[in-house]
Amino acid sequence: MRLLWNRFRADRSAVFGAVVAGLLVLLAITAPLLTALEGQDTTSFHNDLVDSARGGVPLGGFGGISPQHWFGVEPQTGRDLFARIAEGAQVSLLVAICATLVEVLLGVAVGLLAGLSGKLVDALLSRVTDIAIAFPVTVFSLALLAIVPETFPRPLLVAVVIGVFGWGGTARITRAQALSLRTRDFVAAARLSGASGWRVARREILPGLAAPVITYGALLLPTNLIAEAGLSFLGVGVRPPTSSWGQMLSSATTWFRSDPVYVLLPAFMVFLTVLSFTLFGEGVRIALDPRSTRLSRKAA
Amino acid sequence: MSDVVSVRDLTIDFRTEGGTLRAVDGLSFQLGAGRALGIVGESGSGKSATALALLGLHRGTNATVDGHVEVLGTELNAATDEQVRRLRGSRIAMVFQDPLSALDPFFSVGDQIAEVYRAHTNASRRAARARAVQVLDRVGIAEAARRVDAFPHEFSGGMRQRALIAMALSCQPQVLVADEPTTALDVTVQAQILDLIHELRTETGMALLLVTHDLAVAAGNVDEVLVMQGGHAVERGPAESVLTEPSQGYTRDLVASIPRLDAPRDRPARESPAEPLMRVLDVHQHFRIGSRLTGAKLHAVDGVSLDVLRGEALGVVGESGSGKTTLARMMVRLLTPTSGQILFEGNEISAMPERRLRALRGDLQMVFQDPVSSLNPRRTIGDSIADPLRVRGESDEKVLRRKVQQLLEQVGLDPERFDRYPHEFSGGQRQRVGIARALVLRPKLLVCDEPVSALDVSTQAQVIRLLAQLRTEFDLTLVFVAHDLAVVRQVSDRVVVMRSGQVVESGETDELYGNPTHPYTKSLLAAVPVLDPELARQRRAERGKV
Amino acid sequence: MLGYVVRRLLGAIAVMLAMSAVVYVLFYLMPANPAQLVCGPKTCTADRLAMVEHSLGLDEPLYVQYWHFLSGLVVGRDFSSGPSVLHCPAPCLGYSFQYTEPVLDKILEALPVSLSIVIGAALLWLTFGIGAGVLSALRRGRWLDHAVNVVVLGGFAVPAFITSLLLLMVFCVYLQWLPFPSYVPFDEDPLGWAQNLVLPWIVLALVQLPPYVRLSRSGVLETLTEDHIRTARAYGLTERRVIGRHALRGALSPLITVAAADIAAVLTASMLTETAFGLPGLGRLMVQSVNQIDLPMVVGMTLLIGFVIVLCNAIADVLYAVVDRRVRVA
Amino acid sequence: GGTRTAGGAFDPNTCQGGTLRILNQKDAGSHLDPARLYTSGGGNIPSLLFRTLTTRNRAGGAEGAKVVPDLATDTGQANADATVWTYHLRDGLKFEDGTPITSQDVKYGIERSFAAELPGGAPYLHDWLVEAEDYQGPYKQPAGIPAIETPDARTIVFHLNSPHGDFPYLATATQFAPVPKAKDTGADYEKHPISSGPYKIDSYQKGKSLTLVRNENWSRQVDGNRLACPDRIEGSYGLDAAVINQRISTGSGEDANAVTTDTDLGPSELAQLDSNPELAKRVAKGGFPYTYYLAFDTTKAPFDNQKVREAFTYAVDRQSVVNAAGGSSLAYPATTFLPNNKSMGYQAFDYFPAGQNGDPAKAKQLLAEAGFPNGITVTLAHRSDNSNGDGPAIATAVQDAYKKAGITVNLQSVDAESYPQTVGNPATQPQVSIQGWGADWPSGGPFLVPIFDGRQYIASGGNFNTAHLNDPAVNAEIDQINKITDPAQAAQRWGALDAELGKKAVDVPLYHSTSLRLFGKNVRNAFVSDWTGVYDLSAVSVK
Ligand SMILES: Nc1ncnc2c1ncn2[C@@H]1O[C@H](COP(=O)(O)OP(=O)(O)OP(=O)(O)O)[C@@H](O)[C@H]1O
Ligand SMILES: Nc1ncnc2c1ncn2[C@@H]1O[C@H](COP(=O)(O)OP(=O)(O)OP(=O)(O)O)[C@@H](O)[C@H]1O
Ligand SMILES: [Mg+2]
Ligand SMILES: [Mg+2]
Ligand code: NI
Repeated sequence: MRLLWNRFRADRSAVFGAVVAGLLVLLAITAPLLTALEGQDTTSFHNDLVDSARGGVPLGGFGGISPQHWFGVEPQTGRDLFARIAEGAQVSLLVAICATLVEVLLGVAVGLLAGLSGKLVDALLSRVTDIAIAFPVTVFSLALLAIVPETFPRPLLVAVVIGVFGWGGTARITRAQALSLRTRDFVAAARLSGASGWRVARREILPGLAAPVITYGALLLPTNLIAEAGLSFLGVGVRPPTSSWGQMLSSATTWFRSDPVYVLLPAFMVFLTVLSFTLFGEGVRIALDPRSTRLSRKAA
Repeated sequence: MSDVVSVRDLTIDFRTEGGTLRAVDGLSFQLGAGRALGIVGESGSGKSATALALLGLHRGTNATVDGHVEVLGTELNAATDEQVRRLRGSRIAMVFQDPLSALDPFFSVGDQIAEVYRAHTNASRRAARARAVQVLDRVGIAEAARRVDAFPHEFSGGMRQRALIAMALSCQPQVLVADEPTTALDVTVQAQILDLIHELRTETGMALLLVTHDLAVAAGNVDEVLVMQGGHAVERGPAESVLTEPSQGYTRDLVASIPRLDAPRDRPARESPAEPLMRVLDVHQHFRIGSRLTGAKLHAVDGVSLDVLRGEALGVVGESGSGKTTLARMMVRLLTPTSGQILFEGNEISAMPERRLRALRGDLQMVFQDPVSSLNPRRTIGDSIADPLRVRGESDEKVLRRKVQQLLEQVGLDPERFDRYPHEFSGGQRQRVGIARALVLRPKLLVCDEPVSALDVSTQAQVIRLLAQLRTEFDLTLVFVAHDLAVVRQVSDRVVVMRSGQVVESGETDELYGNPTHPYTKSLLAAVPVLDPELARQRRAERGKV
Repeated sequence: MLGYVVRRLLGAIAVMLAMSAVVYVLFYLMPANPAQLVCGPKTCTADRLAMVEHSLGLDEPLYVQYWHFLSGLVVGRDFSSGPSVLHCPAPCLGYSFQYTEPVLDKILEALPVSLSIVIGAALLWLTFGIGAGVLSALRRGRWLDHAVNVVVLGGFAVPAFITSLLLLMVFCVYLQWLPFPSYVPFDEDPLGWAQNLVLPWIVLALVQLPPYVRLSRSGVLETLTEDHIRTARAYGLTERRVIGRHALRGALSPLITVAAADIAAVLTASMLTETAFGLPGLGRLMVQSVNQIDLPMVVGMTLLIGFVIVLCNAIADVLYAVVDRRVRVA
Repeated sequence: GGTRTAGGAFDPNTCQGGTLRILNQKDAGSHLDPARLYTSGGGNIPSLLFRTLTTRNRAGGAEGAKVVPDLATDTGQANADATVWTYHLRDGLKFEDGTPITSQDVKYGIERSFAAELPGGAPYLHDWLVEAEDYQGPYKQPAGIPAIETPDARTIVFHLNSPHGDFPYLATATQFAPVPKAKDTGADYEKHPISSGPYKIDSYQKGKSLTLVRNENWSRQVDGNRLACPDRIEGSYGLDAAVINQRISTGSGEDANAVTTDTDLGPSELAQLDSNPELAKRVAKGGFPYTYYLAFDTTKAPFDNQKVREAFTYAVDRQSVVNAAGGSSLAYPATTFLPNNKSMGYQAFDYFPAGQNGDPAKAKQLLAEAGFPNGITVTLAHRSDNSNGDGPAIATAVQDAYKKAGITVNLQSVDAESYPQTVGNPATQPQVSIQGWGADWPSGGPFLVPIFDGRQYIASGGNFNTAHLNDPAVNAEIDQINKITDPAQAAQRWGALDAELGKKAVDVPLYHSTSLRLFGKNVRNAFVSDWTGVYDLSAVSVK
């Protein structure tokens, strides 16, 4: 563990990624606190801060940025943008991280099972994976989000829905990797020691999956962040008045000429998340690989 | 000056994150036109690094080359990239160790040869292709005109090595650098390739720099030998004198550790008659190749019967693809035989379900050929060795650690390296780890599938000594698979010879080696390189006649 | 080869059937009633709704509806249109509630648009993705490598609907270099076709780019360490040839599989792009059909997607075997 | 009001020529079949193809809210109690193929709209015609509907089961367009409906494009309403709203001839209007009569309590609502149910004056009086998207305002497609919901009757009387007004009824929408009438 940390620490861009990602998570966690500090909240309308006759553009420059409203206000409603960005961090990160977790867990489970079982199970699971990949997510999401009762917490549901339809890629990668790993002699050696299939999967195959899965997962995270936006766009994402970056982005399309700040803020947040998590994931992947020679042990 | 290659004070440093590593340290030598120089030495002694330096292949890598390397009048360290490029392939060519990976799998063999030819001449496509056919034909590829469009994977290892030599020949270079050109090949094929190089050399008069860790290979093919150790030249002189009467201690050790067909064997006489520990009765292993519909089958093991007697060491030899590994894997039931029976201590195990088999697993263990693939790169070696114990319910980490460390000591490893990862070990050390893992459950039968073929001679000798020692220590019955007849002879009491999935001959070791009956066994024995250059010449002449 | 084709076909059929069944069940569970939508916003009394349901066959149990659908695939179906009976010939995917046209016709109409978008975009993202990947591999650890990383991620992070509008603004409004995209069939006016589609291509390519950059980067890095590259260098091939011919070939062949899967998926997943540019492709058709609960349409498109996915995978397999001769299609 | 023209003087006699381009988000009506279209006054694009017995007057402002004869020679002759309506067709009417248009064709067109295969049209005929409930259309019952008589080829008589002075308005609907029986292909008819109007279909790809060319068998001699200036009309559907506005405002190339029939200005154009007079000149402002309101079931607690309903009315912040609806250019606050249209009988009133931003104090006080001193919690249903004006934007505006009055609002988002179903079925009707109601013709009748007439309450679904109001006095007044055939007189009474209903606070009017449409640089005569609220395609010219 310590070794891992040392390795990781030596990678400057990974540390940058980790720090930014950490700050984003911190922003999400302390959103209510920071908003209170600003003296605003996420839902209050400010009719006096927007120009009703001009469609509701914020009054004042740069989207209405002022000491009271650090990031300006939302067009039409005049709601505080800082508060909404911070709350959006909460929702978007929760959704994206949970969805990615669901995808990775499901994908690894199915991929492992397919890769390590007999031909029949493999063929069956591979077809199921094909379907999962092929299935038009919109159809599923719209249908499912409509079916599930209103009482189920929405962000969680959105995460699950995205996750449940996005595991195909991970499963495929896992399966391929498992297929290649299982021909290695160390797997044969483990079998010779009398280890059960489950033990072999857990102790011999699983560690070898970390690298490709983490790399892929780091790409999934931003994809999910944007998928949440897509669902918001279709009206089945997180429910208003709760904000999410995706929702802000999709409602921002019409504003990008008259209030560019409104578009740039969430876009920048998404960019930051994508960048930081990709770098972070890459760093973890490298650090996890004992062969990486970033930091050689002089004591050896 | 008639030296085609002249090296003075060559120093090669590799920059790694752990600091600089000096691979070659102040090396000097000359190679005269038409002469052959052998560079020998153990793994890591800097042989390859030196060879690569002759073609300037360290340019643009993490290596720093100091000193003077002059090839055919060009000072490589001062030359421009373009000058070096022109030199490569046309005037000095190189043949690499692994014919499997040295050719680009995506292009046909002819394509690759023609490409090289065109890189150095103004030849048209057509002419280049003709040249490719010509050189392929020259290196003995049958029906070269047809095979010129074949892809590397459609060639056998020997053919691939020939193709690579053909590529080297295409521009008629004056110097050929061959870095372990035959290490990956069977003895019979090795002999053919070495003969070919020899023939070409006498024909074209090119100088040869032969890098090898196999002193016997050097013996028959070079005029002069340079022995390297730790980046230094230890000894240098005519092949005859260096190999037959080495002056340096290191060279003497090296020569001594070479397994020889003619070395005396001091095996303790077995108390006979021993009852069989394992009986293999007419087993077959068929692999399906191609689709289910076309249904072609490969009989990898085709009706093998043999007994493994309790306490003995049984050698299994045969060339690549003869079914040795497949047989070995069936014996430990990593593979289920297609048909036939395997009895272990009287129990039929060939069709035993995995669950019941688990109880027996501890008695049947295996050491694998490839030390790289047989250890999980992401787990520490201690973890890997302790695993079989954990499976058997031992959960006290302290006990595990103690046991494993004890075992590490027994196989000659530093017990403190318990927490290290495989990549931090050398090939020989890794193989020791593999042996430790196989022994941790105190098996009755240990099947070693080419445990030393990936190792250099001195390490090989160590591992073989280790196995012999452990055999008595652990009261082991050993099945020892190898393609190297000399190694098998050293280790085993009895030997079976395999070919195309079948046993062609078997018998007591001394008897079989002294008096082979099957022609295949004879040809195998004839192809083994010998250390005496004079004898090697004789052998070559005999082979030439056949 | 024959066995391969047969197995692939069977696989395709299995996948398609499973997908259509799932869609049927999902839509059955959805609260919205397609008949209600067809019936109209203000006009639907209960008995009128029942009539519409009957005429659409929605009053039958789920399994009967599904059975009709399956048999329609094999023998075709007849639909009442009022005065006459409409016949939907053999591979009948159904009759759209909303378009009152056979589903297959609608799909075949939208297909060229989607194909045009996807093919062009794929060319872009493949060339640029691979180009950037190779470049950053050759300059690994230097600023160019990082720059490529940031730019690619940036393009990825901004959602397609925003990039589309931005590009429209710049190229169609301010610079007026390009017409506002609308679909012009290739065989009518190849140049117009390209001019109209260039922006959608760019947008879609930006979204697809990152995996290709990464894969080709790591692929090149990996192949460069391989022995045959050293051989190529040792035989005096120019660096351009070494990289351009030998390193690339090995690094890129695994991308074939990825690209095939992506192209198949994007064919219907490009709805954001299609919507933003108002192009009548499959993605938009899909969203519209889902929104209008046009069940036959959705099922038909799902089947198509299943087919395309399996087809693309098969093509990738064959192509892979052609590029890498060690692999045999089996 | 209406913007007259842009550029030089418009002369109807020289306006012909050129190609008009329509840039739309959606197809013109989901089905281009006169039986299936649900339009107000015959629609904008459909009206280019389908002539009806009567039609809306093609004139700007209030004049445009009048009914004028189209196929018929007058707007209809009623009997004394307005239950029998007789029409005579003009001379020289022809379909696009040259066959003459007869009263049978009109009758057949109406009968088709009863077929289950062709659903979607307006419901009125079904309810109004004598013994029409069981009629299932000409395919199942070729004998036809007895309530419509065609004594000769030019006369058609309608028998209604109750008085409907509004009938001439109804006769503007596309169901009153003639359909030649020989050309009827049922559900397929929409692919090429036979034109009776100034244009015929050249090509039509549903949801994608529509090209209209001149109908040679139409002329201004037989049609006094449509100018039909462009020679050709090309429509593209499926465009993004922002793109449409951008294209028309930029107006490069062919876009100079462009109009839209379904896209209002977006924020980026609104923001430019002040600084760009050229653009401001090309905006047509109007309002299709439409009202958004909060609906609740007045028979259930707590909304059976007038005080609670009043509190909900006081608490609403209409400025927030208007902003959420797109700002003061696209919406204006509503205190009445009827929109501000003279023809509908609008009378200004505000019985619960709360100013622009609501009166939370008053609301709190009323709630306390009603027995909710600690506030109240309700669930507000809204459509899941904003495109219909009853989506989350409005809901969150209401929610925020109500918070100040101690009303806690839980939002319930209902998926867009099932929203009308959910709200229209008393079994699933949400506690409070955002509703919108528009005019099928510019009269108080279709605006007030479905919402407030107790006999219109439908327990089985498809109900619009969400208040479950069944006030005998209201019902009686409706019956009385229905007998009036003079629009002006009827309007007066409808307005009074609206005011009466307002006092009961059976709903909370939120806002009325207005429309603000751009038209291309070359487009002339883009006037706006009070009926449609948008410019009329049959009148515009690109020359
Ligand atoms: N690219 C490299 N980076 C770092 N160290 C290297 C590199 N290449 C070789 N070395 C190190 O340099 C030393 C000499 O290597 P070299 O390959 O010349 O040995 P060798 O004599 O050819 O051994 P073998 O018989 O195993 O091929 C070894 O210790 C090796 O680990
Ligand atoms: N899993 C498998 N599927 C198909 N063919 C196989 C499989 N394993 C081995 N073979 C084939 O069976 C034959 C025997 O292989 P085996 O590995 O037993 O040979 P070997 O004697 O161990 O050779 P080597 O000396 O190269 O290790 C070879 O032709 C090989 O290609
Ligand atoms: Mg070497
Ligand atoms: Mg083997
Ligand atoms: Ni056999």
